[in-house]
Amino acid sequence: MVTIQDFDCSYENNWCPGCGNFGILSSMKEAFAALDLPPEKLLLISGIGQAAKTPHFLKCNLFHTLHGRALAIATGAKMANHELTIVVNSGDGDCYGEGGNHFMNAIRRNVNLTLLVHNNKVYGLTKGQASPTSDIGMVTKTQPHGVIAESFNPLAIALSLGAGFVARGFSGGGEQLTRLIQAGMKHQGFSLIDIAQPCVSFNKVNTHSWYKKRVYDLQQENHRTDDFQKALELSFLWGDRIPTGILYQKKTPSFTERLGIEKDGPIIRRKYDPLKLQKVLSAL
Amino acid sequence: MVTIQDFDCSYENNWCPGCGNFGILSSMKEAFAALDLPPEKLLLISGIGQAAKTPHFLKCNLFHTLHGRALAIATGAKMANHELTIVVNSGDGDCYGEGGNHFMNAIRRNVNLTLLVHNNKVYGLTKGQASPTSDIGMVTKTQPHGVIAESFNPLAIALSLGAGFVARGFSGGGEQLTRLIQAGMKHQGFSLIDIAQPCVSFNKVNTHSWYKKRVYDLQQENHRTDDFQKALELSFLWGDRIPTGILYQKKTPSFTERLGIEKDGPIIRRKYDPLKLQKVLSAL
Amino acid sequence: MAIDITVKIAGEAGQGIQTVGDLLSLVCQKAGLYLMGINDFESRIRGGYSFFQLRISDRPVYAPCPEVDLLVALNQKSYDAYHRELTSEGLSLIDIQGEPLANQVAIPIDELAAKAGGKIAANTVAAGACLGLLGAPIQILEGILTDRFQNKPGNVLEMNLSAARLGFDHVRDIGFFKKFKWKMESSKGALIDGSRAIALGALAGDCRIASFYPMSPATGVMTHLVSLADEFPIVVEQAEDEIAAVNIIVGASFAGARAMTSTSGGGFCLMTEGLGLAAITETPIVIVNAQRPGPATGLPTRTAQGDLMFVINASQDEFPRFVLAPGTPAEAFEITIRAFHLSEKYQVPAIILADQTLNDSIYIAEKPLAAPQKVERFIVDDSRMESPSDYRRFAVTESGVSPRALPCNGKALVIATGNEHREDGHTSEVDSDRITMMNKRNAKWPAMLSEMLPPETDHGESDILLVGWGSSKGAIRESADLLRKQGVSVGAVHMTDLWPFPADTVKKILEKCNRFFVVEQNSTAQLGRLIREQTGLAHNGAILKYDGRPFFPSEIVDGLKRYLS
Amino acid sequence: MAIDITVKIAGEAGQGIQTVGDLLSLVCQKAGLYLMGINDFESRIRGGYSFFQLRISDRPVYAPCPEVDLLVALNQKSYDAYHRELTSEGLSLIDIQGEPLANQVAIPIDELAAKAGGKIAANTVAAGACLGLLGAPIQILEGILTDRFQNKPGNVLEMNLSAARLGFDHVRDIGFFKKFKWKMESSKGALIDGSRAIALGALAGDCRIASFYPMSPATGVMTHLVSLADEFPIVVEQAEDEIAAVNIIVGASFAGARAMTSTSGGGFCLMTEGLGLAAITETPIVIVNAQRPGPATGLPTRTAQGDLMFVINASQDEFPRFVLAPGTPAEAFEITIRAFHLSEKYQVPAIILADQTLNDSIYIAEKPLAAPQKVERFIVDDSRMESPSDYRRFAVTESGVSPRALPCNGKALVIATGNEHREDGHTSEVDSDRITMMNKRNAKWPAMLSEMLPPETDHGESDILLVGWGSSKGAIRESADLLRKQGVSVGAVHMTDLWPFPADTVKKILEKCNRFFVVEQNSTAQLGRLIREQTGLAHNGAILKYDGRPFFPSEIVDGLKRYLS
Ligand SMILES: Cc1ncc(C[n+]2csc(CCOP(=O)(O)OP(=O)(O)O)c2C)c(N)n1
Ligand SMILES: Cc1ncc(C[n+]2csc(CCOP(=O)(O)OP(=O)(O)O)c2C)c(N)n1
Ligand code: SF4
Ligand code: SF4
Ligand SMILES: [Mg+2]
Ligand SMILES: [Mg+2]
Repeated sequence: MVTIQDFDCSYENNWCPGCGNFGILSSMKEAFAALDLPPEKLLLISGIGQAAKTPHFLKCNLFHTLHGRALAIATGAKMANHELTIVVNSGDGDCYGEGGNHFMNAIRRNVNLTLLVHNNKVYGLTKGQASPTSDIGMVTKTQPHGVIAESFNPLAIALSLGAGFVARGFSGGGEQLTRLIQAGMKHQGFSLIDIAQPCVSFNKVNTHSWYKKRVYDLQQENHRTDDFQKALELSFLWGDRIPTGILYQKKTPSFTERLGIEKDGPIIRRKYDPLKLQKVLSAL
Repeated sequence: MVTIQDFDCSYENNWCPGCGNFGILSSMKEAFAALDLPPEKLLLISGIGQAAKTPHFLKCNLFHTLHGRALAIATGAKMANHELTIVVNSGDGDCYGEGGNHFMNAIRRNVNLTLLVHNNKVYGLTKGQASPTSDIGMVTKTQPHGVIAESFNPLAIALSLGAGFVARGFSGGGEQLTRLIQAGMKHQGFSLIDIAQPCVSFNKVNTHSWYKKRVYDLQQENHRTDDFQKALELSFLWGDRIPTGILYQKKTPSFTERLGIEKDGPIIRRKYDPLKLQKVLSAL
Repeated sequence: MAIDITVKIAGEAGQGIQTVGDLLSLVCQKAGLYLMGINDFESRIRGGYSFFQLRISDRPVYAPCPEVDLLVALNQKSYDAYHRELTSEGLSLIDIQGEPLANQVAIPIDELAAKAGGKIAANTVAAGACLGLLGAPIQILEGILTDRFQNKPGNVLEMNLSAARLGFDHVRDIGFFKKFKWKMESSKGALIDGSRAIALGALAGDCRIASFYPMSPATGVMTHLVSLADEFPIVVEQAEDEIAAVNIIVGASFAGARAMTSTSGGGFCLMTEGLGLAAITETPIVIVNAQRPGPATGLPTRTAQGDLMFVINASQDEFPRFVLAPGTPAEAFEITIRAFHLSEKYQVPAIILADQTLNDSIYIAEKPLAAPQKVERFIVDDSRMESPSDYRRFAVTESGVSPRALPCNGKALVIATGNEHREDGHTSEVDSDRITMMNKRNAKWPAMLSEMLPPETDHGESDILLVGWGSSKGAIRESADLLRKQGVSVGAVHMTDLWPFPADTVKKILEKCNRFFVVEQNSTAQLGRLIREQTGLAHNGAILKYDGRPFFPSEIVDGLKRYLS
Repeated sequence: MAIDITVKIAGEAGQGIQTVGDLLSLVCQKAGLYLMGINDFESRIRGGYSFFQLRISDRPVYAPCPEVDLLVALNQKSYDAYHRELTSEGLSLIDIQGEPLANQVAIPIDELAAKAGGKIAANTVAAGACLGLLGAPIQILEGILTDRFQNKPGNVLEMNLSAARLGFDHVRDIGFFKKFKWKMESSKGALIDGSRAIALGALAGDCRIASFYPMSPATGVMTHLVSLADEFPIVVEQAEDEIAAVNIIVGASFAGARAMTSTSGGGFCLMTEGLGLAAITETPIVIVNAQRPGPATGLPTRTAQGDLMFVINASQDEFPRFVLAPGTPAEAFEITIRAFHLSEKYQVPAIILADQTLNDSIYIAEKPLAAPQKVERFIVDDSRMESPSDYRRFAVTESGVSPRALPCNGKALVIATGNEHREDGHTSEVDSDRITMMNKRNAKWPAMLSEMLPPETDHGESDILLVGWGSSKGAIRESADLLRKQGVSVGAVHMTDLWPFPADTVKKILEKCNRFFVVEQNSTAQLGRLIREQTGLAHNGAILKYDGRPFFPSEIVDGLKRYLS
C-alpha cells in the first residue's frame, strides 16, 4: 500500500506561504496514494513557472523542462514507452501562453497523460504579468490600464479539439480535487484538469475567498458527463457561479493506441535486428 | 473607381493548374474592387506556403513573411499604423499548425484585420503531408496509415476565443466568397474566413466536386449571425452538409481601439519630443 | 584616500530589501557620492536568500566589492549566511532580542516601526538606522521621504518620517569606523540601472513599438517602458511568446515604427528565425538579449556572458548585423540610441547584449543622459521618387542600402518577402538574383564597420592588457588599477562594439602589449575566440567566472596573478 | 581515358523527370558504372523549370559536371533554357514536330507512349530512348521494369516494356559520340541519396523515435524513415512545429529511446532552445540540419553551407556538442550511426550538418553500407547500482559522464531539470553546484575530441591545399585532380568532424602546405573563420559560391586560378 508519506521529499519547497499550489500538491499525493502508485512508477513532467516546480516537491521521477514545452516532451516520452504513467504540471502561462500550440496538439493526438494546469490567472514566477487567462481589466505592472485581450478559455478549447476528459478543479477543493486527479489518471487518454488556484502574491482579484463563493461541484448536481453540448455551454460559465468537476468524458483510442505501438511492448524494449537491416542495405 | 484589372500584376503565378487558390485570388480582387480599395491602400501579409504566395500574384503592398508568423507580423504592423487595411493570406498548416499560437492570440486581441485561410487540408508546398485540418484517415506519404489526430476545427476554436467574425468560404464559391471577404473587411475587428480549397495535387479526398456536393450557404437559410450557441453548433458540422457563410458576427472594440491609440493618429505619425524626454532624464 | 563603504542588505524575498536599498542609494546620490549596487536574488517570490549590495564611495565606482562594512540583516539566517563577509571592524544591523555579538548592532526594527505607526514602515526604520550609522545627515532622507509620500493619503508621510528618525536615532551614538564627510555636494549623475537605461535609450532612439514575453533579467526593460508609455508615443505589448514578440516588432518596423524587443537566452533562441526575417527583408529591429546563465533555463536570476558567439552567428545563413554590449547604464543608454539609429540607417538588425548584472544593478551614470535634439530617419516617400510606381524596395545601390518606403504611404508599392527576391521585392529563385541580393546585403559591411567605436583602453601602453566586454567593465578596470598599484604593468581594454568586429583597431591595440588576457563570464573565453578568429591574435590566458555572480575586482587580480606566478 | 557522360533531363515540375532519372540511374548502377546525379527544382509543384543532371562514368564520380552530353528536354522551354550547356557533339532528345536542329534528336514521346498503351508511359519511352542513344543493352532496363511492375495489375508491365523498347528502337541507329562498353560488371555500390543514407544510418544507429515538421530539404530523411517504420522498431511522428519536434525527441530520449529530428535552418532556429535543454539535462539527441540558403525562407529547394558557425554556437551559454558534416551518402550513413553512438555515449546533442545537394543527390556509395552487428547502449539500471534509492542522475565523474538510468525502470528515481542543478537532479542556485555542473559537462570535451576523425586528405603533401566540408567534397577533390593534371601542386582536405574541432590535427595538416584556400558554399568562409579561431592559421583565400547551386569542379579550378594569377 502506497501512502501519502511515501511522497515526502527533503527538497525545500519554495512557494509563497498561502499559495494555492500547496493544495494541489496535497491532492496529487493523495491521488497517487489512492491509486497505489509508488514514486518509482510515476513520471512527472513540467514546464517552467511556479506550477512547474511542483515535481521537485514530492518524491517521483521527474523532468522539469522548458517554459511551455512540457506536453511536447511528455508526448515523446510516451511514444518511447507507452507504459509510463505521466502527469504534467503546468501553469496558465506555461500551458496556454508559451505552450499554446502544444496544448492544442496534445489534445488532438489524445496523448494518454494527465495534465494539471495550476491556473492562477497570472505569471507568478516572473512577478505578476498578465497571463492568457487573466480576466479583462486585471491591472498588473505590465498591464497598468488592465488586460485588454479576451481571456483564454481552456475548457472550451479542449472540448472544441475533441478532448475526452475535461475538468475544472479548485486548489482549495481538497478531496474533490483528489478525486478529479484520480479520475483523470484513470482515464485512458488525454485528461485536462484546469485548476483554479489563487496566487497570494500577484493575483489580488481571483483569491481563495473569491473562488470559495463561486465554485460548485458539477458531480453534486447530477451533471451528465457525456453531454457534449451541455459541457460546452458550461465551459463558458465564469462569474457568480463557476462549475468545477468533470465537464465531459468520452473514451476514444489514445495516441499510442492509434499509433498501433501498444501491442508489442514499449518501443524502448524492442530488439535491434542487424540482419533485417542488412537486407535493406544490400538491396540498394 | 477601382477595377479588378487594377490588381493585375506581371509576376508569374506558379500554382498548379486547377488549384482552388485561383478562385480565392479572383474573389479577393473582386472584393477589393467592390470596396474601392486601390492596390496602394492595401497591405497583404502572408506566411509561407502555397496560400501564402497569394500576395505576389496581385498588385498590392505585401509582406510575405515566415511560415506561421503572418498574424504576429500583422499585429505589429497594425500597432504601428492602425490605419492600414490588412488582409492576411495563410494556409491551414501555416495558420493552424506552425502558427497555432498566433492564431489564438490574434483572436484574443481582436486585431482589426481579415484573415483568409486557404484551407486545403494538406501541406501543399512541402508536397502533401497531413495538415492540422486533414481528416482522420487521410493517407499521405508521411501518414501512410492515415491521419490519427483529431482534425483541427478552426471555427469552433475561433468562437471559443471570442472571435467577432467567423465565416467559412469555399474557393469555388465565386460571388459568395467575394461577399464574405467584403464583409470580413468591413468588420471592425478580427475576421476569420476559413476557405475550403481543393488542392488538386495532394488532396484527393476533399476535391472540388466533393465540396460542391456538400456546401450550402447559411445566409440563404436565414441563419442568425448573432446566435452564438447556434454558431458553435454549426462549427462542428462537417460531413454530408458543410455550412458556408458567416456563422457569427459581433462587434467588440478592436485591439487598437482597446489600446487607446486610435485617437491621436497612427503611432508612426507622432512626434519625437526631446524636451519631454530630457525632463525624465534629468530627474534621475 | 578614497572612502569606500559596502553595505549589504540581506533578507528574504518579499522582505523589502529593495526599499531599504532605494532609500540608501537616493540619499547617497543626493549627497554627491558615487555608488554601485548589485541585486542578488533567487528564482522565487517569498523566502530564501536575497541581498542588495551597495558600494558607496567619494570616488567613482563601477564594480561591487566583496568585503562588507555594514550588513543589514533583515533576519537571523541572513546574518548567519553573510557575517563572514564583514570586515574586521564591520558591523551588522539586526533585529534581535538577546545580547548582540561583537559585530552586531541590535535594533528593534519592527518595534520602532510599530511605534512610528505601522509595521509597514520597517524598511524606513532600517534605512534610517543605516544612514545613522554611516553618519549621514537625516535631512536628506527626510527630503526623499517627503518627495515620495507627500501626496499619499493619511499619515503615510508622518509615519515614514518618524520611522526614519527612530531608526536613525537608535544608532546615532555608535561610532562607525568609516564615514563620509557628507559634504552635500550636488549629485554626480543619474542614479540608474541598466534596464531603465535601455528603456530610456529606446525612447531617446525614438522607439515606437515594443513587444516582449516576460523573462528574467529582460523584463525590467519593458516594465520601465510600460511605466513611460502614457507620456510618450510608444506602445508596449506583451506577446503570447517570444516568436510573436520578435515578429510583432518586425511587422511594426515594416510599417514604419522603430521597434524593439527584450529577452534572455531561451527567448532569444525562439527569436532567431525572426531575426533572419528582419535581415533578409532589411527591416530594422533592435533586440535586447539580457544574458543569464544557461544552458536552457539555467539560473534565471543570475548573470552571465555566454551568448556572444551565439548572437553573432544566430539564424541560418549569413547577414550583416550589429552586436553592441554596454558596460554601464550610461553606455547602455547611448548604445540603445545608437542601436536604433544604426539599425535603421543600414536596415539591419541590431542586438544589444546586456546581462543580469547590468540590468539589475544601480550605478551613478558617468555622464549626463541627454535626449538627442532630433532623430534622423531613413525613410523615403513618393515625393522623393522620380516615379513612385516604379519603386523597388530592394534596388541595388553601392552602399547596399536601398531607399526604404513604407506600405500604404503613397503610390509606391512596398513588396517584401522572407524568400530570396528580386529588386522589386518579389520572390526569385534565379541564381543571379540570389547573388545580387547576397552581395547587396553584404555590401553594407564596410560602412557598418566604420561606425564601430574602438575599444576603450585604460593604460593601453601597459605590458599586460586585460580585455573584456559588457558589465564586467568596472571590475576589470578596477582590477587593473589595483594591479598597477602593486607594480604590475596592467591596462584594461573594454569592447562595446563587437560586431562587425573592429579587427584592425583591436589588432593595433593588442599588438602593442606583451601579453593579453581575456576576462569573461563564460567558460570558453568567447571574446578570446572571436579575437583570434578576427585578428589571429591568441590570448595568453583567460580569467573566467561562470557561477552566475558578477566579478569582483579582486577575483580578477587573483586570476591574473595565477598566470603571472 | 575514362568515359564520362552527363545527361540532363529537364522539364516542368510534375512532368516525371524523377522517373526517367531513376530508371537511367538504376540501369547504370546495374551495369557497374559510377554515377552522381543532382536534382534542381523550384519551390512549386507544377510547371516552371526542373532538371535532374546525371553524370555517369566508368570511374568513380562524386560531383556534377556542367557540360551536358545528352539533354532530354521534356518540353521546348527546357531545350531553350539549357541547350547552351550541350557540348559540341552533344545531342538533345526532344518531342518536336518539325525539322530538328543539328543538336536535336526528335522523338515523338507521347505518340510512342500512346502506342505502348498510355500516355503515362511517356517517361519510360524517354528512358528507353536515352539508353538507346547511350548504347546500353535494353535488357537491363527490361529487368528493372520487370522488377518494378511485375506485381502491378493489368498490363502495366507490358505497357512499360513496350514503351521502353519503342523509345530505345527509335534512336538506336543514331551514333552517339560517347559510349560505355557496357561490360555488365557487377554493381559498384549502393545507389543512394543523402536523405536515404541518413534514414538508414538512423536505423543502423538504432533510432527508435523520430519527429519532424516538414521542411525542404530535410523532409526526405523522414519520408524514408516513414517508409521503413512498419518493418523496424521506430515510430515517426509529424509534429505541430519544430519546437514540438525537438522536444518530442528530448522526451523520447529521456524515456530511453534513441531519437532524432531533421529540419532546415528556420526550423533549426526554433529548435535551439530545445537543443539547450538536451544539453543541460544531458539527454542524447540527434538533429539533422539540412542546409539551404537563407536568411529566413531564402531559397527553399536549393543548397548552401551557411549554418556552420550557427550550429556550433547555437543556444544560450555553452555546452559540449558534436557537429558532423557528411560529404557523400556513404559518409552520411556512417556519420549518422556515429552521431547516435557518440551522442548517447557522452550524453550530449549531436548535430548532423547536411545540405540540399547531399540530401537530394544520388551517388554510388563508395563503400558497402553495413549494419552494425550490435548497438552498444550506455544505460544503467538498479542491477548495476549499489543502492538504487541513492541514485543521482548527475553524479560527478572524472569523465563528466554520469551513469544514466531511465525513469520508471526500477527503484532509482530519475530527476532532471532544465535549470542548473545538483547531482541528484534537483534545481540549485548555489554557486558551487553551478560550477560543479558546468565543469562536469565541460569535462567531456577531451574524450569527445579524441573521438573526432582527422580530416581526409588527398595529396596532402601539395604546395596548395583546398579545404572544404560537406557535400562539396567530390567537387573539391576533382578540382584538385584537374589542377594537378595542369601541373599545379594542389591537394584536398575534407573535414567531416567539425566540432569539437580537431585543432591539432588540422594545424599539422595545414602547416605543411604553402598556402591553403577554403572552398565553401557561403559568403564569409565560415570554415576559414573557424580554422583561424581554433588554430590561428589564416586561409590564403576563399573560393565561395552562394547561389544555391552545387559546386562544379571547374568552378573551383577557376576560383583558385584567380588567386594564382
Ligand atoms: C522561453 C522562456 N520564456 C520566458 C521564460 C520566463 N518565464 C518563466 S516562468 C514564466 C511564467 C510562468 O507563468 P505560469 O506558467 O502561469 O506559472 P506560475 O508561475 O504562475 O505558476 C515565464 C514567462 C522562460 N523561462 N522561458
Ligand atoms: C519554420 C519553417 N518550417 C517549415 C517550413 C516548410 N514549409 C513551407 S510551406 C509549409 C506548409 C504549408 O502548408 P499550408 O500552410 O497548409 O499551405 P499550402 O501550401 O497547403 O497552401 C511548410 C511546412 C518553413 N518554411 N519554415
Ligand atoms: S507567486 Fe503566486 S503562484 Fe507563485 S508561489 Fe507565490 S503565491 Fe504561489
Ligand atoms: S500543390 Fe495544391 S495548393 Fe499548391 S498550388 Fe498545387 S493544387 Fe494548389
Ligand atoms: Mg500562472
Ligand atoms: Mg494547406
